[in-house]
Amino acid sequence: MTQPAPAAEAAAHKTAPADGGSPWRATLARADVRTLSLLGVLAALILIGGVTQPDSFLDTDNLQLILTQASVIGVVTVGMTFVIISGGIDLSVGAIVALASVWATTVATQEYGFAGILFTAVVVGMGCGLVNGLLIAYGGMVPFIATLAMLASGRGLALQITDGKTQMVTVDGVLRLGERDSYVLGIPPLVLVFAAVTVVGWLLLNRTTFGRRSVAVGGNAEAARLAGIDVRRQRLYLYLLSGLCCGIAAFLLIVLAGSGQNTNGNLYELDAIAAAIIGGTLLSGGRGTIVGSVLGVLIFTTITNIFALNNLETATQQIAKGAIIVAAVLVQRRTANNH
Amino acid sequence: MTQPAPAAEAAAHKTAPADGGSPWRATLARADVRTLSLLGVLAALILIGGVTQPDSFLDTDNLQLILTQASVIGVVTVGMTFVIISGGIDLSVGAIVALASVWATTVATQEYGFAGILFTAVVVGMGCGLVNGLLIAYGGMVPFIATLAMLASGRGLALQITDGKTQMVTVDGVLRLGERDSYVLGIPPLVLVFAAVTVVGWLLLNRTTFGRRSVAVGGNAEAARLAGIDVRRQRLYLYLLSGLCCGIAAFLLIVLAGSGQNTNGNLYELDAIAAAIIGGTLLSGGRGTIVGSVLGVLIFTTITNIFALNNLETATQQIAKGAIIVAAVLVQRRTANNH
Amino acid sequence: TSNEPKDEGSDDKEQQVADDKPGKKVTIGFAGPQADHGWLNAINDQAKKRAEKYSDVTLEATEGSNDTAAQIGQVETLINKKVDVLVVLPADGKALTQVGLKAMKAGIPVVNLDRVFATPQAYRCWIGGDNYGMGLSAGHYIGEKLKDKKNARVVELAGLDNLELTKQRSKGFDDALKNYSNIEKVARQAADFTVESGQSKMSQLLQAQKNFDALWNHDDDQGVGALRAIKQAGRDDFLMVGGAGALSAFQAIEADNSVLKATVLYPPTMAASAIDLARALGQSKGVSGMAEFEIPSFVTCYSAVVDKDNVDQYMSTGFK
Amino acid sequence: MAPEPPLLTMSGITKSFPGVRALDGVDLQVQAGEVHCLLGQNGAGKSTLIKVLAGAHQPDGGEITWRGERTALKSPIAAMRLGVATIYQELDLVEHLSVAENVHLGHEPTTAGFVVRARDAKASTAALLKRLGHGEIDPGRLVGELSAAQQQIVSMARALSHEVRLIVMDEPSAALDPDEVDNLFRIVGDLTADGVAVVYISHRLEEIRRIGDRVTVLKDGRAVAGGLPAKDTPTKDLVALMTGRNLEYVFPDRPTGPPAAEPVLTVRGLTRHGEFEPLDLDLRPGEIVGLAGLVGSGRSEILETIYGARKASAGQVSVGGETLRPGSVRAAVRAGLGLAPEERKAQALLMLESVTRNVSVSTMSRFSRGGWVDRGAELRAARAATRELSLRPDQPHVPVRTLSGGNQQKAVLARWLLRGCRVLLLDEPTRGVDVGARAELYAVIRRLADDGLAVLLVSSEVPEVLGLADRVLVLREGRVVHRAPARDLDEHRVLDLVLEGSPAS
Ligand SMILES: Nc1ncnc2c1ncn2[C@@H]1O[C@H](COP(=O)(O)OP(=O)(O)OP(=O)(O)O)[C@@H](O)[C@H]1O
Ligand SMILES: Nc1ncnc2c1ncn2[C@@H]1O[C@H](COP(=O)(O)OP(=O)(O)OP(=O)(O)O)[C@@H](O)[C@H]1O
Ligand SMILES: [Mg+2]
Ligand SMILES: [Mg+2]
Repeated sequence: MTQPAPAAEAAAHKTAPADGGSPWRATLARADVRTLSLLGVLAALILIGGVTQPDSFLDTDNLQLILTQASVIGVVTVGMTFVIISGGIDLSVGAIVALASVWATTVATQEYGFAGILFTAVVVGMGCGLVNGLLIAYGGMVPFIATLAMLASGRGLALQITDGKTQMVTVDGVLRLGERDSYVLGIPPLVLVFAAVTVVGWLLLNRTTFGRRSVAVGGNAEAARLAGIDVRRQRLYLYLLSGLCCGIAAFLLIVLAGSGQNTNGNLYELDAIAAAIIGGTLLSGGRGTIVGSVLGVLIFTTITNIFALNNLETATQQIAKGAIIVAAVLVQRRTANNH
Repeated sequence: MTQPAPAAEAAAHKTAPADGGSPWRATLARADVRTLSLLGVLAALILIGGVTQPDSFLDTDNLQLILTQASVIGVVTVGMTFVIISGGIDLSVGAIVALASVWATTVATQEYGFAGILFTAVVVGMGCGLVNGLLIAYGGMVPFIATLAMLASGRGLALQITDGKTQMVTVDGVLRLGERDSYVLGIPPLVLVFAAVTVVGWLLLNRTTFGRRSVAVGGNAEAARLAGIDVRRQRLYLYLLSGLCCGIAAFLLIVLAGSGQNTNGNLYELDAIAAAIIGGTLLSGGRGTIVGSVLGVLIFTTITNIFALNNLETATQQIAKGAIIVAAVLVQRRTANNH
Repeated sequence: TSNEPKDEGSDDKEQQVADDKPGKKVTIGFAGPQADHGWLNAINDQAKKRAEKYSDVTLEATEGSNDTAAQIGQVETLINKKVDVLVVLPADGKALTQVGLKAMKAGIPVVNLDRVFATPQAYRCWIGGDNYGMGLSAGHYIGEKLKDKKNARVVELAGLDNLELTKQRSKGFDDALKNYSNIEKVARQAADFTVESGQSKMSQLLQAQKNFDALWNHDDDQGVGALRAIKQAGRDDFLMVGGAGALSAFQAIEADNSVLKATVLYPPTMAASAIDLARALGQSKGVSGMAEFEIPSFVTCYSAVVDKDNVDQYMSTGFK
Repeated sequence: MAPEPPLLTMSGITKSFPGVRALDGVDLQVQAGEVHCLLGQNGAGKSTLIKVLAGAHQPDGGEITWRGERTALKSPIAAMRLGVATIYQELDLVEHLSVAENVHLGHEPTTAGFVVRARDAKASTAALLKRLGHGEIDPGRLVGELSAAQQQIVSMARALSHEVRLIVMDEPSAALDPDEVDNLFRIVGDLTADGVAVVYISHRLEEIRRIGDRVTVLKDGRAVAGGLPAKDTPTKDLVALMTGRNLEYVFPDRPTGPPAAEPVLTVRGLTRHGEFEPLDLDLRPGEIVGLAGLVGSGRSEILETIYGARKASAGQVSVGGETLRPGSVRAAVRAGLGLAPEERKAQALLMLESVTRNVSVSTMSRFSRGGWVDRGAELRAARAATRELSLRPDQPHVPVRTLSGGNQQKAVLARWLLRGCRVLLLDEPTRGVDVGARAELYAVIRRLADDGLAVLLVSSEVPEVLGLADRVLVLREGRVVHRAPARDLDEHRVLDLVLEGSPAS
């Protein structure tokens, strides 16, 4: 998909070097404009939340809640960001979360306790990622179609395994992780995992050859090939990474919900892609940031939270959500262009 | 999103001029390989259907049924094909179908009878398309995000209008259109509308300046702009067209279901995009065919029909659907490459 | 347009009553929504198990779709297959009316399960639950428990809001609460029948409402998530009433160690009854336990409230 | 000749793409320390040959010997390991990565095998850029922000970041200024002095004369001559080998006397802040005006602003007396302007589409009634236009991407020819176009002018501007520093003006 108004994009680019001075500052400034505008949107939301619900919104409990709610989809979004940066897309994330969460909570798996659940979730996630990666990198399938097929099959398999039933977790260690006693310095473990995944994702993207190569494959696959990068293998790794993130997210969801269910992760694909794009990742590949994606997730989660605290009706919530997305993006564009 | 293996794509292209002779034949040959491989997949499915359910599958009733089922999503897919060819995407089609179908079946609308329902469905569809188009073409929003916002708001508004209730159609003329007495030479009116939309879409794409411009904008927006095409206006028209198709589809759905419902059109966006891509439309824009998209729709509908006739369980259906998509695409690629 | 039962058998002087003994072979077509949820899954299970019990019944089950157009297609498939009787649980009752009519016109009697068609012409027999009544039961139960409390506050965790049944449940609940002037409903949020959404919406409700006295949750599946959220928030200062009748809910009520004190039934066993009715229709027999020759045209299942006192009695009907 | 075995021998290399035999048994022999030039028309197979050498294409047949030993170059990495580095014709950089990241892409300096030592990468990139005489390029900047010339330098730095024994340069000078080219040749000199071999591809014969040692000429995927002395082989012979014809590499005659007609294009005080200063210009029918200047002097910006593709900060453009709405391409096109932009692929061509559709895209409405395209009329008209420019192959339905560079350029010209425009804006019309096609293009451009078209020409090749244009405007940093009839200028004078910028009047 092409992005409209490349001119504006280019304009946003042009400015950076122009304000002269240290190029390091220029780079910073460039990143900043985008990130700042996202932070601005988030700040505006927090203001709205604080004004409409002064008691319940700016409460520690509520901040913990927002962050916890953001954790599961946040981890998925980190993986998705890599995939989109590399010029691909992964529609199967929700289905993979569902499959991993039910596979990891079968009676047989639960016998192996904490480790069994964690291990299964991660391995199932990576297994699905591997299939996606093989189909796309070596089978030459279009990512949209390959991962759509995985979506269908993954959900089917999850239903097959559960037979539609909710699988309760009986392993104490796992359950406890989702409860208040496990908070570390007031931070829920789920949030810690999310933070860790974010940091690792950031390092991976910005400080390692893996990250460079992902950007290169997305920005110009032919150039990457000519530079000696094994483009296919890189693509395979990227879907594997997305699968891994889904596996971790599935584990978090198991902890959060104390159960595994085949309806888990419903429409995560849309949420994760939307968060990444709002965060500044180009759907056509070649550019994106982890920080932006995470801010995108937080923006969406905060919106939902404010709606619920204000007891809005479902219909109003949906209508307002669309309007807020439009407003946020238009404001963001305006800020970015004015710099 | 970039497509992998551009080399193979290129290969498929190159062949055409080489076999020399009439260029018309060359064009035909190129189109044929792709279309033939889709027809092959469809034939294989029909074979499977005929073998597994010899009595019920190849029955006139069943063929009428498959085509009727394909009509609603088929009309949506024709509009979607144009949007994708132009390098965009429309995630809001399902929501627009829902909104148009409930708006057109309110008590107030039904007072105006057949014309009132048809008119409202089409106008609401085009209105939503207009908003999408304005946001994307003139607001500079990324199509994915703009239409995602429309998805949320559209569904919210549909829920608002119905308050969750299904609205029965009381207009006789509309109801009768879905019944057997209205069949023309054994062809249900819905199928006739689908056929008409397909033909008009084909002509529009292949025989008019509108089609040329759509392809040009999708193939290289900057080149189109410098060649004197008003790219923004073209984009606006394209989303308007997609909205129009959604409005028509909403009307068909009203006829089919004898009612309007806010849950209508669920996940049509994925189905329509998938059908278009399976049919050979490039997700990155610049190439696509109406015939391919329609074949894509028929393939998906036939798969569902065969599953239903064979009494497969939901889980099995979903798993098999994923596998069939993969198989179909891989077979198709192989055929295309061998030519 | 014939709403009459089939001619065969109606000549008999004495109407036979369907029993467990094998009779005329009957093919029953069964179409339901996508069984991705505990209660819907239980519906499928109940139907299948009951059909297996009869050697004379063949079940043609086209399973699940939540999309109106797709489900219409599935029912039409069954009509084309010329099954003897149809059992249809529509994703949306009104939207499938047309196809119900079509089946009846084609001479296939339709047993409409739960979500009701817009016109009785579209079914021979309807059996289902009472969503409004479910809300009423929940409201009255909570009302009675809180009737002595001043300024009592109640919270509702509704199900999928774009389904009509959710609105009916809420309406019943609100109407029942009107009888209790001391009770105010302070918040309502809708989840979507999944554990994940139940957990998420409930934690936000708990955050929004720092104190309330009772909670009604429409669905025990999403209740698993809601209970989890309540545990995570460390709250136990209110009473919770569930809906539908899942086994896990019964167990929790029996154990009496959580806020969940009762659940309002919406029995999936109605699917088994539907199969019985369909078989009887196919064999042109009546049902036992009734004086009438004919099968009734409308059967509404009662939404009983299950609490600690009667949970033993219902334990066996709980679905997983 | 040196007694030691040649550094590289390629023999009988064949390579087919579906439907095209790109290489048909090519032989190439390169000695250490020499500059070996590859010559050939567009589509002769030069790039394909060097891609085989770079491991980017696998040959269908033939043998490659490296320092006397047979090898197979299975992948770009394998070639890099041997010491073969390549600067590709199509810039192969990743826009959203920085200069340093691009230079080290695929062989980043790392700790523990995967953590990039960014500081080291930057330092070594800075050193390479300095060696290339471009210390001013900041290794931390994104490549997408650099000009085409700077990107070319980055490509070169990337090639030199490997241990090289053989460096391949595929038309490196196409986007470079004269002094940049001098700089390039200095680097080539340094490299060969160190015993590194250079394979050099260019369509500019004078460059080959200057630095080449030996020449191999390709024609239709075959080496028609190998190891010719670069300095002494007569131009006539080289051109004949390449084209199979005897072609005079000359510019068409100018009409005698200046055209008398009223100006068709009038530009008054046209400005874009930061890009170019107020510009006045009159262009008469039948006249070719050239804009000379360095890369980055703002010539493309001027053309695009006149055309409405960029919005002017001030000033106005009128065509035939009518003032154009600023920032509107459509207004410009309607008034009779046509632009053949600098980046053919990115800005002008619909690569997946047929020649006909590329030619007719600006004229569709003429062949349509109520939006309905009369495809017969369209085809006939487009064909007439492409035939007039002798575009080859004469197959209107082939996708334009299969055409060679020169023919793609002709397709763009045909678009405006068909439209019947009054003013043609040409931005680097012969970039990457071979000698034969170039001579044809010159003739075409002059003929169009003779038929009453006004032409505004931008070219980085000074001889081209001087040879083709009637009048020349010399630009320096966005400012016109000199205006004169072309016959009053010579290359030396223009270069002085361009570099030093002596006062305008
Ligand atoms: N990837 C490819 N797929 C198909 N055909 C190709 C491909 N690359 C090159 N060709 C064809 O091979 C032939 C040789 O092309 P090549 O790029 O080697 O020419 P060249 O000598 O470099 O021309 P130029 O001077 O224009 O750069 C041409 O006909 C071209 O169209
Ligand atoms: N996309 C871009 N981003 C940032 N700067 C740019 C971009 N394109 C051009 N520039 C800058 O704008 C100025 C003019 O560039 P440009 O190369 O178009 O000039 P030109 O005179 O047309 O040269 P050429 O001979 O290449 O056509 C240069 O300083 C260049 O670095
Ligand atoms: Mg080349
Ligand atoms: Mg330029």
